[in-house]
Amino acid sequence: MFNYHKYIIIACIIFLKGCSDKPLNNPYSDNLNNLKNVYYSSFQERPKHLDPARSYSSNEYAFIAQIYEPLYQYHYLKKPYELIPLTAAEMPEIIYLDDKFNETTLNKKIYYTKYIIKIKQGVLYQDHPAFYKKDNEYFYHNLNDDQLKNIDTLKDFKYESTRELTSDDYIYQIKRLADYKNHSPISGVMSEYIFGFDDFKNKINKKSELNYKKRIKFIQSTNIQGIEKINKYKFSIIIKNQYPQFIYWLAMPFFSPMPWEADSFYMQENLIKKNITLNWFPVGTGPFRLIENNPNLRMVLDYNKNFRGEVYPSLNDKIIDKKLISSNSVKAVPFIDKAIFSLEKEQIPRWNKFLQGYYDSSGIASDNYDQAVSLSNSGDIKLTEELKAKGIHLNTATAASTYYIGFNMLDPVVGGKESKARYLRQAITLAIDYDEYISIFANGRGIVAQSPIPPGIFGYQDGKKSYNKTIYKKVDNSLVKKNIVKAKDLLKKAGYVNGLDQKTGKPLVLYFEATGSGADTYAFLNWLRKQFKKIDIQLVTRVTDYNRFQEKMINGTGQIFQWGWNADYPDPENFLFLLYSKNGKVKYGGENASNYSNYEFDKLFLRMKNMKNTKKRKELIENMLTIIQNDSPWVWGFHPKSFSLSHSWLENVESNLMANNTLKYKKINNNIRHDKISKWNKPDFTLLHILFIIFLIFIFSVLLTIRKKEKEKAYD
Amino acid sequence: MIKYILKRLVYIIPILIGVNLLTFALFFVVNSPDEIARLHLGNKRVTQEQIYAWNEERGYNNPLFYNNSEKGLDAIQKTIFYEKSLKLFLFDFGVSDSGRDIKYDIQQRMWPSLAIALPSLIVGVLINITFALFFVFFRSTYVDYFGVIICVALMSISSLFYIIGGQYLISKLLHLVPISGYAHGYDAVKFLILPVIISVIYGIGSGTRWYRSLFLEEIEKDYVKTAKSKGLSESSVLFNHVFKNALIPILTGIVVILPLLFLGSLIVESFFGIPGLGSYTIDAIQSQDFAIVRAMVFLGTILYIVGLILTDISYTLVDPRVRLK
Amino acid sequence: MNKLLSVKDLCLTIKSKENQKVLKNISFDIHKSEIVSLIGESGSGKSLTALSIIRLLEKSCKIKSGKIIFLNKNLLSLEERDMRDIRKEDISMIFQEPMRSLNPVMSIFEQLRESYPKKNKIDIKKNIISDLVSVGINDADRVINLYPHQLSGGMKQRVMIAMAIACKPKLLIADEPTTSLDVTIQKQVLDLLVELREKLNMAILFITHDLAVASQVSDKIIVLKDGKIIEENNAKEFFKLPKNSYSKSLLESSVYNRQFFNNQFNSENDILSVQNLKVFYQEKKSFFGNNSSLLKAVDDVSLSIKPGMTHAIAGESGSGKTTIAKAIMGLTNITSGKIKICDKDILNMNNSEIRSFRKNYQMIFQDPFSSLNPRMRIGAIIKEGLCFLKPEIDNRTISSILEDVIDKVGLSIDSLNKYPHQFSGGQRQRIAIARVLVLNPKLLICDEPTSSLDVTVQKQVLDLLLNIQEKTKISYLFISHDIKLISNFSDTISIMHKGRIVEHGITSDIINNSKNSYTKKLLKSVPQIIN
Amino acid sequence: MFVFLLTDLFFYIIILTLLSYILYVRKTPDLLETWSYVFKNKTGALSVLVLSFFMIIALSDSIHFKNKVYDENNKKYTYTSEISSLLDIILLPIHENSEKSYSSPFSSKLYSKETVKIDKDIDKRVYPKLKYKGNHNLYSEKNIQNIFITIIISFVKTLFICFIMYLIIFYKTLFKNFKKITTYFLRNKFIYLSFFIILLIFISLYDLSIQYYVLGTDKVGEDVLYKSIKSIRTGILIGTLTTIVMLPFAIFLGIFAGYIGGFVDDIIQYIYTTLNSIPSVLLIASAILMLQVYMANNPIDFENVYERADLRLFFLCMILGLTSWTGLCRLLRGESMKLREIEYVQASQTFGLSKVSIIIRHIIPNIMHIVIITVVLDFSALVLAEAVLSYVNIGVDPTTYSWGNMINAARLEMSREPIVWWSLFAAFLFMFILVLFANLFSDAVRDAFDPRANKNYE
Repeated sequence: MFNYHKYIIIACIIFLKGCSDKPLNNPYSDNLNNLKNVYYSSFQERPKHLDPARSYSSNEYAFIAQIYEPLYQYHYLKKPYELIPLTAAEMPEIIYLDDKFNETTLNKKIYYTKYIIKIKQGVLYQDHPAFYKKDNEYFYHNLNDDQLKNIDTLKDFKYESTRELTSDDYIYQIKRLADYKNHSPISGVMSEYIFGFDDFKNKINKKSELNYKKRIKFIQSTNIQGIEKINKYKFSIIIKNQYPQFIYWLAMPFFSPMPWEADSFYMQENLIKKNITLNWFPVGTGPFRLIENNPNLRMVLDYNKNFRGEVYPSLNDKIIDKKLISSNSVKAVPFIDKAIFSLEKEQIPRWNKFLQGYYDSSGIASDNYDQAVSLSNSGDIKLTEELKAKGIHLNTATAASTYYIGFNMLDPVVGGKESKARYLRQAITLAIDYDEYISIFANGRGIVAQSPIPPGIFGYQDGKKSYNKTIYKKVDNSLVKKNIVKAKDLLKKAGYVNGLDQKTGKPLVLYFEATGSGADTYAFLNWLRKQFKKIDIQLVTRVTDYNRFQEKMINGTGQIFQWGWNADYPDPENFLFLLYSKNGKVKYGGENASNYSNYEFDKLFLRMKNMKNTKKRKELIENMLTIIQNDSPWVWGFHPKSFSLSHSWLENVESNLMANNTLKYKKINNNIRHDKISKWNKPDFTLLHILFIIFLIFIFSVLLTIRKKEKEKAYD
Repeated sequence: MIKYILKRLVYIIPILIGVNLLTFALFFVVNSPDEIARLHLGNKRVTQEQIYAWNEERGYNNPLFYNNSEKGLDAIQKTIFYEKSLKLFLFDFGVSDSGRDIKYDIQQRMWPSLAIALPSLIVGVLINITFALFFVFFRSTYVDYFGVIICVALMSISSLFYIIGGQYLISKLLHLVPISGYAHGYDAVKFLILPVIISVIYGIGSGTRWYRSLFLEEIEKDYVKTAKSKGLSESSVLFNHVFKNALIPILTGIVVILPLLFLGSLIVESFFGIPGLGSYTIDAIQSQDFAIVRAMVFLGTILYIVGLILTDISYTLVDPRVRLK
Repeated sequence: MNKLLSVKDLCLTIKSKENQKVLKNISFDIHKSEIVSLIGESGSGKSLTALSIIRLLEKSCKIKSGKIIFLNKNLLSLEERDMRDIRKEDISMIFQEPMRSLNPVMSIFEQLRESYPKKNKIDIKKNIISDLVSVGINDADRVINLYPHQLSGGMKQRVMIAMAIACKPKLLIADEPTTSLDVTIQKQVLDLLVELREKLNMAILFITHDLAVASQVSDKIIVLKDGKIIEENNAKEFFKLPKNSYSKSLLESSVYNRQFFNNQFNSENDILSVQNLKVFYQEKKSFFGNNSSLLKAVDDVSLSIKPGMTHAIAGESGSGKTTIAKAIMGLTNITSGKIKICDKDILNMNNSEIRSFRKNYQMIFQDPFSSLNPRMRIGAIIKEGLCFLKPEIDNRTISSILEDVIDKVGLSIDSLNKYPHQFSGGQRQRIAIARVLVLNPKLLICDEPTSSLDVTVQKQVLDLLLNIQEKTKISYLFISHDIKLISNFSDTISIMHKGRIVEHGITSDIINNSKNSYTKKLLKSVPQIIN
Repeated sequence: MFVFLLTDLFFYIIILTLLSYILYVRKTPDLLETWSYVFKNKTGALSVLVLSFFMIIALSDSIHFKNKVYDENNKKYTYTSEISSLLDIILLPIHENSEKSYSSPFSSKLYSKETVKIDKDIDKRVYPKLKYKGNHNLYSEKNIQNIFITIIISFVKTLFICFIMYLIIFYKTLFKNFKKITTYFLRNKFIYLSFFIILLIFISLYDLSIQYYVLGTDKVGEDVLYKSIKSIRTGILIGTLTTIVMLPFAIFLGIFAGYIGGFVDDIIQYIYTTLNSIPSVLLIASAILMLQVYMANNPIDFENVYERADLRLFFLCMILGLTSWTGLCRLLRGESMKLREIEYVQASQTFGLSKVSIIIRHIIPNIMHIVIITVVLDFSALVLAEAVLSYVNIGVDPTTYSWGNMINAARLEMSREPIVWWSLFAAFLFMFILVLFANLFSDAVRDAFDPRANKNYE
């Protein structure tokens, strides 16, 4: 037996040696100590496109906004949101033109508006093989196989170079928007606005047979009428009649510069085979460059050493003759050298990793909310004690977006102009208790909507003196929702008594189109059925996948549905156009999913559209809102509040929902991070020890029984 | 031998054709290309012309089987069936609906899958065999009896519980390993420990039971009696005689799934955020990326059949009784 | 002569059979270099006795009392490890089924080697080869590298013996060592054992159900009947006049003597005539149909039976006896040849004809355990053919027919609605007979109907067949490997070898003075009781 | 007014077949003997008991009515499209009203703090009391007592019920040979004891959950216990319906391939190899998608949420069945090949029986044991599979009560702090019990039916 003992004891010693106190659960391959000045975060689904002409979703902007620089950006700190120049040298000079393209003034009829844009000089692109020239020949522009031999990703190209940003690049990008091969989601919208965009589109679409080189040549050579290059740093855009919101478009990544070299580099067949495309490896002038793109695992942004530098804005910045002057110019952004975004599909790991300190900041899923924050009655939000103890900051902001339950106005039951249906809709609007919804499903991260327009946007009804009269009433100057009784007699008016149609005597059954993804679906649908039950309406929920849902919306076969809208730019127009009849989904394939149409509303909309944010405009909006609130084509849902938590070592965290390019402002205090992480993640070995003991017991039992068997006799 | 393998390889072809037709039917009956396009172009401001462009780019605008507009060979070749299904036979998986080259992705994602599957297989088999031998050693005693019941209990727990529980206990409470993530090279180890452990534990129940029954079956056999009558000890009978025989089904059982390891495991991978083919498939299913799913089905089929062939070969290697004709 | 091993009042119980004793006070002695035969029918506890000597009993068997003294050691009270040494050196055993008792995945060398004391590889190899030669395997150095499945049954048994005698044991236990072998091989093996006994002067405990075999080898006979020794006697006297009645009956039934002969060859035309029947098998074609060698199961066989006669086909296993039967019954495809029954060529009948004609010729199968559907009542089983081949009969008559047939084969009426598993082998075979009798066929093919039965039962079944033949002038085609049995049972006989008939004629002629060498060999190797 | 959902009908069919099989067994001694092995084996007997309890619940949950409402102005009752099952009616006191959100087992308060106005302008964060149940403070003496008392009462109830049953069974021989009965009871005391315990558990759970949320409440304040009980039906349906779908394929194709052989064999082999070689998840996924299209395209056929969910469940079973028949088919093919050579089949060939009648009379009865074994084995596997499929969102309809959906939801709850463990636990518990006993049962069955299985436990 003794020889066994020896081995076991040795094993024990080795085993116990293995236990120590340094964290074992660091989810990065790098060692904790050299996480110097690196920002860690996560992304939930891999971005589909990183081509600025194409990408149109926040999870994609999270990356490209750091790399590409459009002409203008939102001021990081200022609320309400305000645009400031980014690569543009100053805010655009706006000239109004009449039908003969002669300059005119606001009080006359305006046919065209001209934006003259001046860009900064000496702005350089990131280093990129596309720019590398060898004796005046682009070295990588017609790659042969031995050049490609051991090239797997962009890093493998030996030579890189850069060049200065010119106005051509912007023009080229605008042309790309027109090219259907790039599937730009806004090419449709732009052809409404930019003068000559449409003709160019037709021209280019005819040229589908050209090979890519010729194509690029073609794009460069042919012009869009409305766009004119004035000089290397100056160009102008002419848009049809008047559209003040256009400036916001210019702040979106669609209008970032695109060097033609990049296009002609990435268009090469043999690169596409290796998944090296413009869609995956951006070329920009921004503070960061994408050095690792593995959307299955992680995306790594690195400091772009060609970046011209920018100063950290402050609230007492003022714009003197259209130039941003920062109060103190020492704070040159970006502060961090590197940002690592890891793919994190599952809720649980993401939240836990944040708590363990391996993510520097995190949005809160509604279900982590109890852990994170506590709501005091006055609506302002505090962190729970334990998170405070961890030194975690919370910053909140109401997103410029709205979630609503829409009625399909083409539907015979809930739709239509006649009062019967309207009463029904109003009743439902009363029945559905979005306060409860927010507290259950969003855990209070949101505020009940009075109208489509969210807070922070001009024309928002704060509920103090202007509010939704159909749903709320004032009781000693606090808003109170009208009760179910009201809803029921609205139903009576509509001709339904406790859920039965008076004419047919049949029970009233409504259908709700839901997209059945996510774990919460069941809970939500259940809740919704309860809401309708309150006024004895039976709700049938039809769960389908997203593109079935889309199809229904387009054919107008849906009846009731939930949808949301994120603002493209902070202007009421961008919300109210969701109810403009010319945007009807079924008729015009627009975004007006409930196919609402009201002559009055449309008229007011067209007037309101092109106005500046004046008193007059405010009134118009008020009137429009009263119209729709009475018709209630939507159940006014809620405007989500976005919370984000960040650890104590992350500095300069401001919530600004319009600005996407905020990474450059972030700042890391590495020492604190290192200490806290190692404090929070002490490994615990007790379980292993227990297992080990059990293992020993096994061994011994076997040995003992072997001996017993050896001694066995034949007798019973 | 060679002849046999060749014959089997020929035998694959009709099966592949069958599979191909089946999946093709499934996928192009289900959703019309327009819907796919709409799904992939995102949900804001999608116009009909974009959809058209998208379809054209991916060749979904062709007719399914026969193209009247073309003549000659093109009539066949300019069809979705030719483009999307037949080309698979040349391992030309084409471009995924989100625009990436599938073959490349598969090559990239294969290895992480293997990195989990292989260790879990090996460790699993070793552990199962140990336990099985342990029970066989205590056969027809209460140890064995309760051992079996415990196995059944382990079998009766859904894999999801193992994963969720494991993550919660090991990573969250004990801080022993990262909760999820992956890195290439040697750093991968710390990410693989937990998934491997979990998939091993998940396998223990059924595996141990199966091996146990194999061993018992062998122990009943006559040659065991012969061996004992030679005066061999219990253990040497167990290892030299029983084990050798029981190993045949075990080995071949392993061989058959060996190629399929490349496909990875769907649930584990997506829970632990490991960029393998398993999570690739799940994503494809959830985003209805048919190009990928088609490719995976095809790959799966081939690997499955390769597995079968390997099994036959492995039989000839481990079992002197079997000779291939 | 001094005692080598003596068993004293050995009692043994089996758990599964609610602890009833299966061995009751067994006691006997074995002297040095003596061959003791343990005789008894299946389930009499022969093997259990043997196994409890070498202590390889199942866990469910419990030894209650008794001693087994071997060289003044009580084996039963030894510790396992000491017992192991005994097995290594002094006692070894060979088993009934050589196919299953060799490890299929180990080469002969590896298996033999274990039974030698640890030495270096080379001279172990030498020993092994020499031993193999001594058990009559001449190309030993080739054989040791082979695997069991590559050897014939006889070879395997030889290897087993070599394995057993490797350690020069003092006692060799041979449990039915020849039962699964053909007679010719059987003879060789028996001779070998005797020879080895001389050479190594070891004692042999020889277990068998076949008296003849026992009489060939043994010095002493012990008869077991359900766990009791009913006679212990030295061989000569035993075979002269056994004391006990049971042993008498055993003796009688093992030499089967037919009561009467009706050798008058009536000149009616044949009831069955087979002309140059050929049955060749292609190995199963694979999916792509590769050409493969064809196996000549039956090669140009002709035979004929007159009504009321019994024709026998004798031959070793794999000689194609059963194939003929199947060919006649249409259970296998015929390559060429003619089969006439009552002068009707059954091969070119259409289905309906053959269906109506089938009732004239029927078959009894070898294994009564697999020839009755376990899920059907006896009544249904017997009825099956009747209902199908004689649909005209109505139910009442059917039931009456059933009753008298079941009585004819000597079973009680109530067994009609029992299930097969409630009957013993002999009874099942009776049922099988009943099943065909109801059709009262003119020709009955019996494929080894008795070979899986104990001798006493065997006798009863054969008697039954005979007096059926007496009553209804039915004729038999009787297939068996047991030439001894046939010689007393059939009128005419054909000897088959490798698919061909090597000799045929009237039984007595063939038995007494055969021309053919193979037949001679066959006859010679048949064990006869010496007295 | 009764409503028959598709799955209900099929479930009735299953129950009927089950009963008829039992009758058949009672008539055929040899089957009776093999089955008696199952019951001799303690675990076997216990598992049969438990499973039958589950079965009863599932059955009572498969009897559906339409709800009534009173219509004033037409002065008559009309039926809503709301459907509820017998079980719902039995469990009405448990689930009729629901809280606002989470609350932990036996708790008297909600799980998360809320702000309540104490008066005009002072407000405080407290755990609000539950509206309907658990109106005691858990950790007070009083409450522990109360729970204890409830259990005692239900114990008495159980005793009473058992006594009634006893009377019903033995009313004839009640007083005559009392001794015999007692001995009889003593002989199978194990089974009767376990029956008693199970009954006790059920009744006391029922009594408790009238006063408490025994397993807490979920996100929308629904009783988790009720949810998990409702899920039993789904689990069992998936386990059984699927086999119903797959059996015809497996049995007939398998036998034809094995018995008739030749070209037929080649074709059938080809079919199942092809089906086999497709990874089943993908097959299922695409099939479910197809189903969704169908539903999206003609919504009229699916008047209410129940029928929709039901249909989806049904299709899921169909699909699972279609993908899972190959294994059994292969087994049966092999077996019937063996049987083709066996002597009693040949015997009846010598009688010139036609192939069909041989298959019916001889082959099918003698492969049934394999079928039974596989069916029982598959059952548990299928119940487990449901959970995984729901995780991939290709399982049952999100509105159906199913353990898969519960787990799926629980994934989020696990990352709360303090964590909401009970829905996961409840799903785990119920699933575990069902699958565990299903497995034990299948073991017992295999030991009984499979000649090669080793019957020598202890």
